[in-house]
Amino acid sequence: MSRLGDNRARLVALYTTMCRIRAFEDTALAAHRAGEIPGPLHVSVGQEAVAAGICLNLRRDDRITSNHRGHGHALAKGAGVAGMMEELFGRAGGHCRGKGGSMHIADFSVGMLGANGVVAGGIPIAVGAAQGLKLLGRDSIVACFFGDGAINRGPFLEGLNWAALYRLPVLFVCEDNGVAAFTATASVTAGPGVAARAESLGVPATSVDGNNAAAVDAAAARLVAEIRGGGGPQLLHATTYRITGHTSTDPAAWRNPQDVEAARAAEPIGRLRERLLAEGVPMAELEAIRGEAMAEMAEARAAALAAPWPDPAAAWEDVQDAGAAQGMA
Amino acid sequence: MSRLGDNRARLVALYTTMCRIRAFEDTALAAHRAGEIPGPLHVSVGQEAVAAGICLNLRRDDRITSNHRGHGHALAKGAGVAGMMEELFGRAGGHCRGKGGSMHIADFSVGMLGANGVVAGGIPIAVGAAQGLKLLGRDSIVACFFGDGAINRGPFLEGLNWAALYRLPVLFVCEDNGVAAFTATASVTAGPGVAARAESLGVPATSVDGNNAAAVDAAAARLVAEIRGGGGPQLLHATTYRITGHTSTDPAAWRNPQDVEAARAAEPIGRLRERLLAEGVPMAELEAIRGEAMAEMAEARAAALAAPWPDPAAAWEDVQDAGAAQGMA
Amino acid sequence: MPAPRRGWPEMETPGMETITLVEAARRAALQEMRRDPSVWVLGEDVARGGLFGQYRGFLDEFGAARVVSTPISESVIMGAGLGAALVGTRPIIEMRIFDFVMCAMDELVNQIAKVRYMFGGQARPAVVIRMPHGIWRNSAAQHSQTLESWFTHIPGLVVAVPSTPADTAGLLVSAIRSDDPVLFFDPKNLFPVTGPVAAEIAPIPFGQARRARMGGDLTLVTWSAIVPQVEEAAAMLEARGIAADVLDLRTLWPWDEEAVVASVARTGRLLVVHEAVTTGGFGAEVVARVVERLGPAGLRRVARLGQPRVPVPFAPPLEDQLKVDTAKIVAAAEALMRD
Amino acid sequence: MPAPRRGWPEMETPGMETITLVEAARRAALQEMRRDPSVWVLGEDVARGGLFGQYRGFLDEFGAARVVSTPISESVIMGAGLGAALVGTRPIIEMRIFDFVMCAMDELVNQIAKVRYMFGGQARPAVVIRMPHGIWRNSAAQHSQTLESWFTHIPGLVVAVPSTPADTAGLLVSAIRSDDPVLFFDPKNLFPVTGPVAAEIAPIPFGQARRARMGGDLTLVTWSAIVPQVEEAAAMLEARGIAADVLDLRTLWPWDEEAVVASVARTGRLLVVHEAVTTGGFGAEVVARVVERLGPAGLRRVARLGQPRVPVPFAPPLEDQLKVDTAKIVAAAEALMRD
Ligand SMILES: Cc1ncc(C[n+]2csc(CCOP(=O)(O)OP(=O)(O)O)c2C)c(N)n1
Ligand SMILES: Cc1ncc(C[n+]2csc(CCOP(=O)(O)OP(=O)(O)O)c2C)c(N)n1
Ligand SMILES: [Mg+2]
Ligand SMILES: [Mg+2]
Repeated sequence: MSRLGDNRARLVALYTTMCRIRAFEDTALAAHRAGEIPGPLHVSVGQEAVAAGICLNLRRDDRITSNHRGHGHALAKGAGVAGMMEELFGRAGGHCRGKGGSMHIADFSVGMLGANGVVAGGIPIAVGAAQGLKLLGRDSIVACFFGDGAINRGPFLEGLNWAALYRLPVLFVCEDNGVAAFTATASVTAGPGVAARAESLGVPATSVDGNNAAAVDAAAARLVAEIRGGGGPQLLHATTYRITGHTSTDPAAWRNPQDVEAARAAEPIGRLRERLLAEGVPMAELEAIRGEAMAEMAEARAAALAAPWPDPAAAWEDVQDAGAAQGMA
Repeated sequence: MSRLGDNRARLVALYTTMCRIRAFEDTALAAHRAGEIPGPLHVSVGQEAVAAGICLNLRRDDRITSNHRGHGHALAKGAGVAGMMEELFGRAGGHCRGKGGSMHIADFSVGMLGANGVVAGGIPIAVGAAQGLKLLGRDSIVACFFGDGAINRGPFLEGLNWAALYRLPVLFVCEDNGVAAFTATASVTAGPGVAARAESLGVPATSVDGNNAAAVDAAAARLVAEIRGGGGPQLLHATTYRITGHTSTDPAAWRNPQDVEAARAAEPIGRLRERLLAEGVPMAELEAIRGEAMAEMAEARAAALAAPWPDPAAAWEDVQDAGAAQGMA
Repeated sequence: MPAPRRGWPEMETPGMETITLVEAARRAALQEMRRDPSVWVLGEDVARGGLFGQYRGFLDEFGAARVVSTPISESVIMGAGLGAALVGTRPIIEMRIFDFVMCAMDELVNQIAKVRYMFGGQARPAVVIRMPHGIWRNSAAQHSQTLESWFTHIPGLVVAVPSTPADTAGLLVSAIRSDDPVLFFDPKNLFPVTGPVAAEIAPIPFGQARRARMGGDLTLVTWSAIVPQVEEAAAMLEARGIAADVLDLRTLWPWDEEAVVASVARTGRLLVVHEAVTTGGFGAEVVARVVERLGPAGLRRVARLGQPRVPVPFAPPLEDQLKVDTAKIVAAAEALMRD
Repeated sequence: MPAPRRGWPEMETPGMETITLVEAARRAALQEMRRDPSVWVLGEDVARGGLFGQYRGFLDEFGAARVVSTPISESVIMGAGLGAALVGTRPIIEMRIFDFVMCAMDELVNQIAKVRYMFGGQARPAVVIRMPHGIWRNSAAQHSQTLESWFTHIPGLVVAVPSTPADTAGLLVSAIRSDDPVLFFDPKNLFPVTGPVAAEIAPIPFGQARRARMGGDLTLVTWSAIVPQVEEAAAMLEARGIAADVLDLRTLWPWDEEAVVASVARTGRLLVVHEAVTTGGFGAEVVARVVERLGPAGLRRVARLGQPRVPVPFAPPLEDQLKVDTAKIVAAAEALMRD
């Protein structure tokens, strides 16, 4: 038995989710490079602890909004893997029936209100969802994921001010990986940073090592409880590092090799694995988890590849109710 | 002789500018109520110290941007009164040839880059002007006036971050009169306020009693010198009170009468007048300044009323160079 | 604008009543907010009744949770409306003046218009976006725009452009009940215009033109704030022996192609009149569609009348130069009759 | 996209050279930045050469003051460009991908387009706004839009929509030298297409169509990324005995009405082809204008071909269903010949 007691299940759950995200991302990258996945693809290799740690503290009826890099968030929130992979492949069985792809992945059935192709685009949606839930008298909350690049867009200010004003149940999660596309965010971000910005807008902020899944989990547990209790919005600033490039086609040659080396050593899955091993969780168990995750994703890839394309007629569906036919002429 | 020494001329200049702004606003209001001025009209009665105190520290080749309430800023920056009044009246001799009106008053010849009908609309323009001036190697600076309502719009965040990043010569001036249209800004503004927001974006902030012209002047003198010296942007938070309603047609019945009473007692012209009298400046001199300002504006009103309307052909001019004729068909 | 009428709707006798357009809009929203607790409104100063009194009395009746006065944060006013719709509420997003929607275009065009399709039907962005638009009291270039044609070009959106109190009320009820995002262009210059409105406001379906006048000589197609002047022009033309068939489209997406095509098939002559700039206005779409459907052989003359491609100036004589008015409509119609 | 060519322009021999469209655009901006020190560029990642390599090497040559990599702050990217123009510089505002301009619409439509007029001629907003647009590599609804028609409806703006390397280069030079604000729609799907470009790039005047093919049976009017497919379709039509007169408008404001009207006067048949949604697209304006000018009697048949009023879907078979392609162009042209 490990010395972890009650915590064991929780840490193993974090580990499992992270392994599944990593396996999904690695699989998606390989599939994209093999030409199986069309369109742009943004993966979150190295950032898994944030999605896993936050979503472990959410209920199914809680909501999340995400950004262009949303696979991990969706998976951690419980989105079905088959539907996710098919969506990336543009197949009929995708959560969005193949109409969205990686950048617009969504699974409303588990409260995943959508990735977003516009940086900071999810922030107004998240505060509105929280406002709607409050109006409906629900005790659900909304977690809003965005990157460090998003804090230089206006909706960040407008959204945080708004959430604070109406004391909305929103957890803002800034996944700070230090870069926005090909620019180091430190070079385009003035002032002391996201936490200070949040505080100046009336949103209390907490910083956490975003590569430490247990720390993210602990912070999220506290913040989610406060938010659900009616305490108003909170921001969690999670520092992390994305090991891969901006998109699947970006070799990230602009990165400093030493940084990448250091990042690989500090990446969250390996860290949690070390800890679990040290605490006595058997290697075999951890290997099995990883193996299962890889098998799950390999299977999802194969299934997606074999899955039918959308019926061309679907292209014309779900535009709107009124006047849809008129626009097809 | 007064005991003010060198300061006398400066305080009298502030007093003069404030009297001229007040007289302009009172005259414009009366003309609007008399049906002489079309369109919406926003006056700044009670806020004169901010415009006067800031602009006394600007050179002609410095620039300002303004908001929907821009008469005072324009006047203090040196815009010709005849051209301003004619612009309000929609006459041919207006600075904008009658095409802009009160909400779009501009006088590029004195560095007044325009009022703005969009809240916060002047902020991006101001930082860009500063960036352009820097690129051209000028030592001119830009003062950017906006209200407390503007700090809840995205461009506030984007603009301040930007100015700090490139160390641009911008003085951001938040004229905080406590209201935005018909809403108390405290009721829609979360967090500790504009100064904290600015600091969180890397822009140092100073607060000042915006009804004390000498204090505004002193603060502006220091900040303008720092900015011109290459120190990067600064924000001045000036608290004030607008005695009149949001627009000329708003009786401000929503105001608390006690507040208005208190505000009248604390309004900046009376305060400076008291001080000047106490310091020994003769009443007659101050009365003469006020009288001259009133006479100047009455004359401008009469002149504007008698001035020719724009030639209808002018409606078609100054759209653009390429394709202008094609669009007239 | 004259002061709105005093009496509260519940104190009025049932049946038709003559009220202003802005009051008609107020009652439509009031009726729907009473009917459906998931309907709410957000925007600047709405708790105070809105800039034009469209929401007068709403705060008292529905409280601050459903009548939300917001900061000047257009991106979030728009985007929060979307988010709230995604969890099952039905927000009325009040934009105050159309031109400020420019501060929320990503939320409108990239998000609201696309979520249903992009997410394969999972989302229903059931929002109404109210945007008082058009020329009004010499408000100059940044407060006078009429860009309704833009939104006909964006898949996913419904575009409503009423011109009478009854149509405003009926279309607003439809808009609030619709699962589609509806851009509702309040004709702000017509807010004080009065007309009969039923005590119980029935929804008016999208895509059905209102025939304002019957005639066989030419077809006048129009919408929104310019409609009264088109009707006035038609009366003047009548006096000169020209019988115009006047169609007020009421919605631009969907739009009543059938009614327009049928009318032009009879008259052979089409004049589209709108307040917006002619170039790229929806008049181009109407003309193009009619020509495509009837073929050039089915037509005698077609023309459009709109504002020249010039921003709206402030000075009254300049504004008058450029804006469409009754005299220009009469002249354009008469020119169309010559061939 | 294939990797751009290596050689630096100054190392090439003078005269014509065959280069990619993106390289042509790069050289045009390079030439103008060398010529005029008041020209500079701002946008995300431009110091690194831009998302597509349009600014490769610029940082080294011009330094960080003139090649400004910005935060993700579209409102200020756009508005700062305006402010900098108001003090006499000539910024190239790089928007990365067209769709992000939605985050800067107030700055573009309410400010840039209107300042000159609103201020009675005091301001000259000499900015170029570059917006790579259109369908490209299955980027789905938020990264594939073609809304060029919107901006023809906005007084004050110039709208450039080139389709060849030479036109891109020549029009970009004109855009940079122009005192008007120019919306420059880079056809991102055509970035790798090659064509001859002169070593010294001469400005191409706005408002002059390029005749891509001469023919007397029907007039094909088109622009931007779909042009190569229209040309391909015209070649196929030729093989079937139909001679198309193909006009690439190159700019939509101003646009070459005279060339189009003259061509249709000869052929009697007009087909406008664009990638954008048909409803509310600029094709409607072209059709309406031609019918107004020539009269229905001067025409045999007119039609438009664009995308149906549906967002751009992600899955390749869905995108293919909806987007305009050579086969659809041929079919539409053949349909137009029947009557
Ligand atoms: C409004 C807007 N501007 C620019 C882009 C292009 N873009 C896509 S992702 C990205 C970088 C985002 O950085 P960050 O938010 O830190 O997320 P990360 O990619 O690091 O996860 C940029 C600039 C966009 N999608 N939306
Ligand atoms: C983007 C935008 N939203 C709304 C408005 C309408 N509006 C005009 S002035 C104003 C209040 C502005 O308040 P503040 O900035 O504090 O300036 P003040 O009027 O107090 O001087 C509002 C909401 C506008 N002009 N622009
Ligand atoms: Mg990042
Ligand atoms: Mg204020």
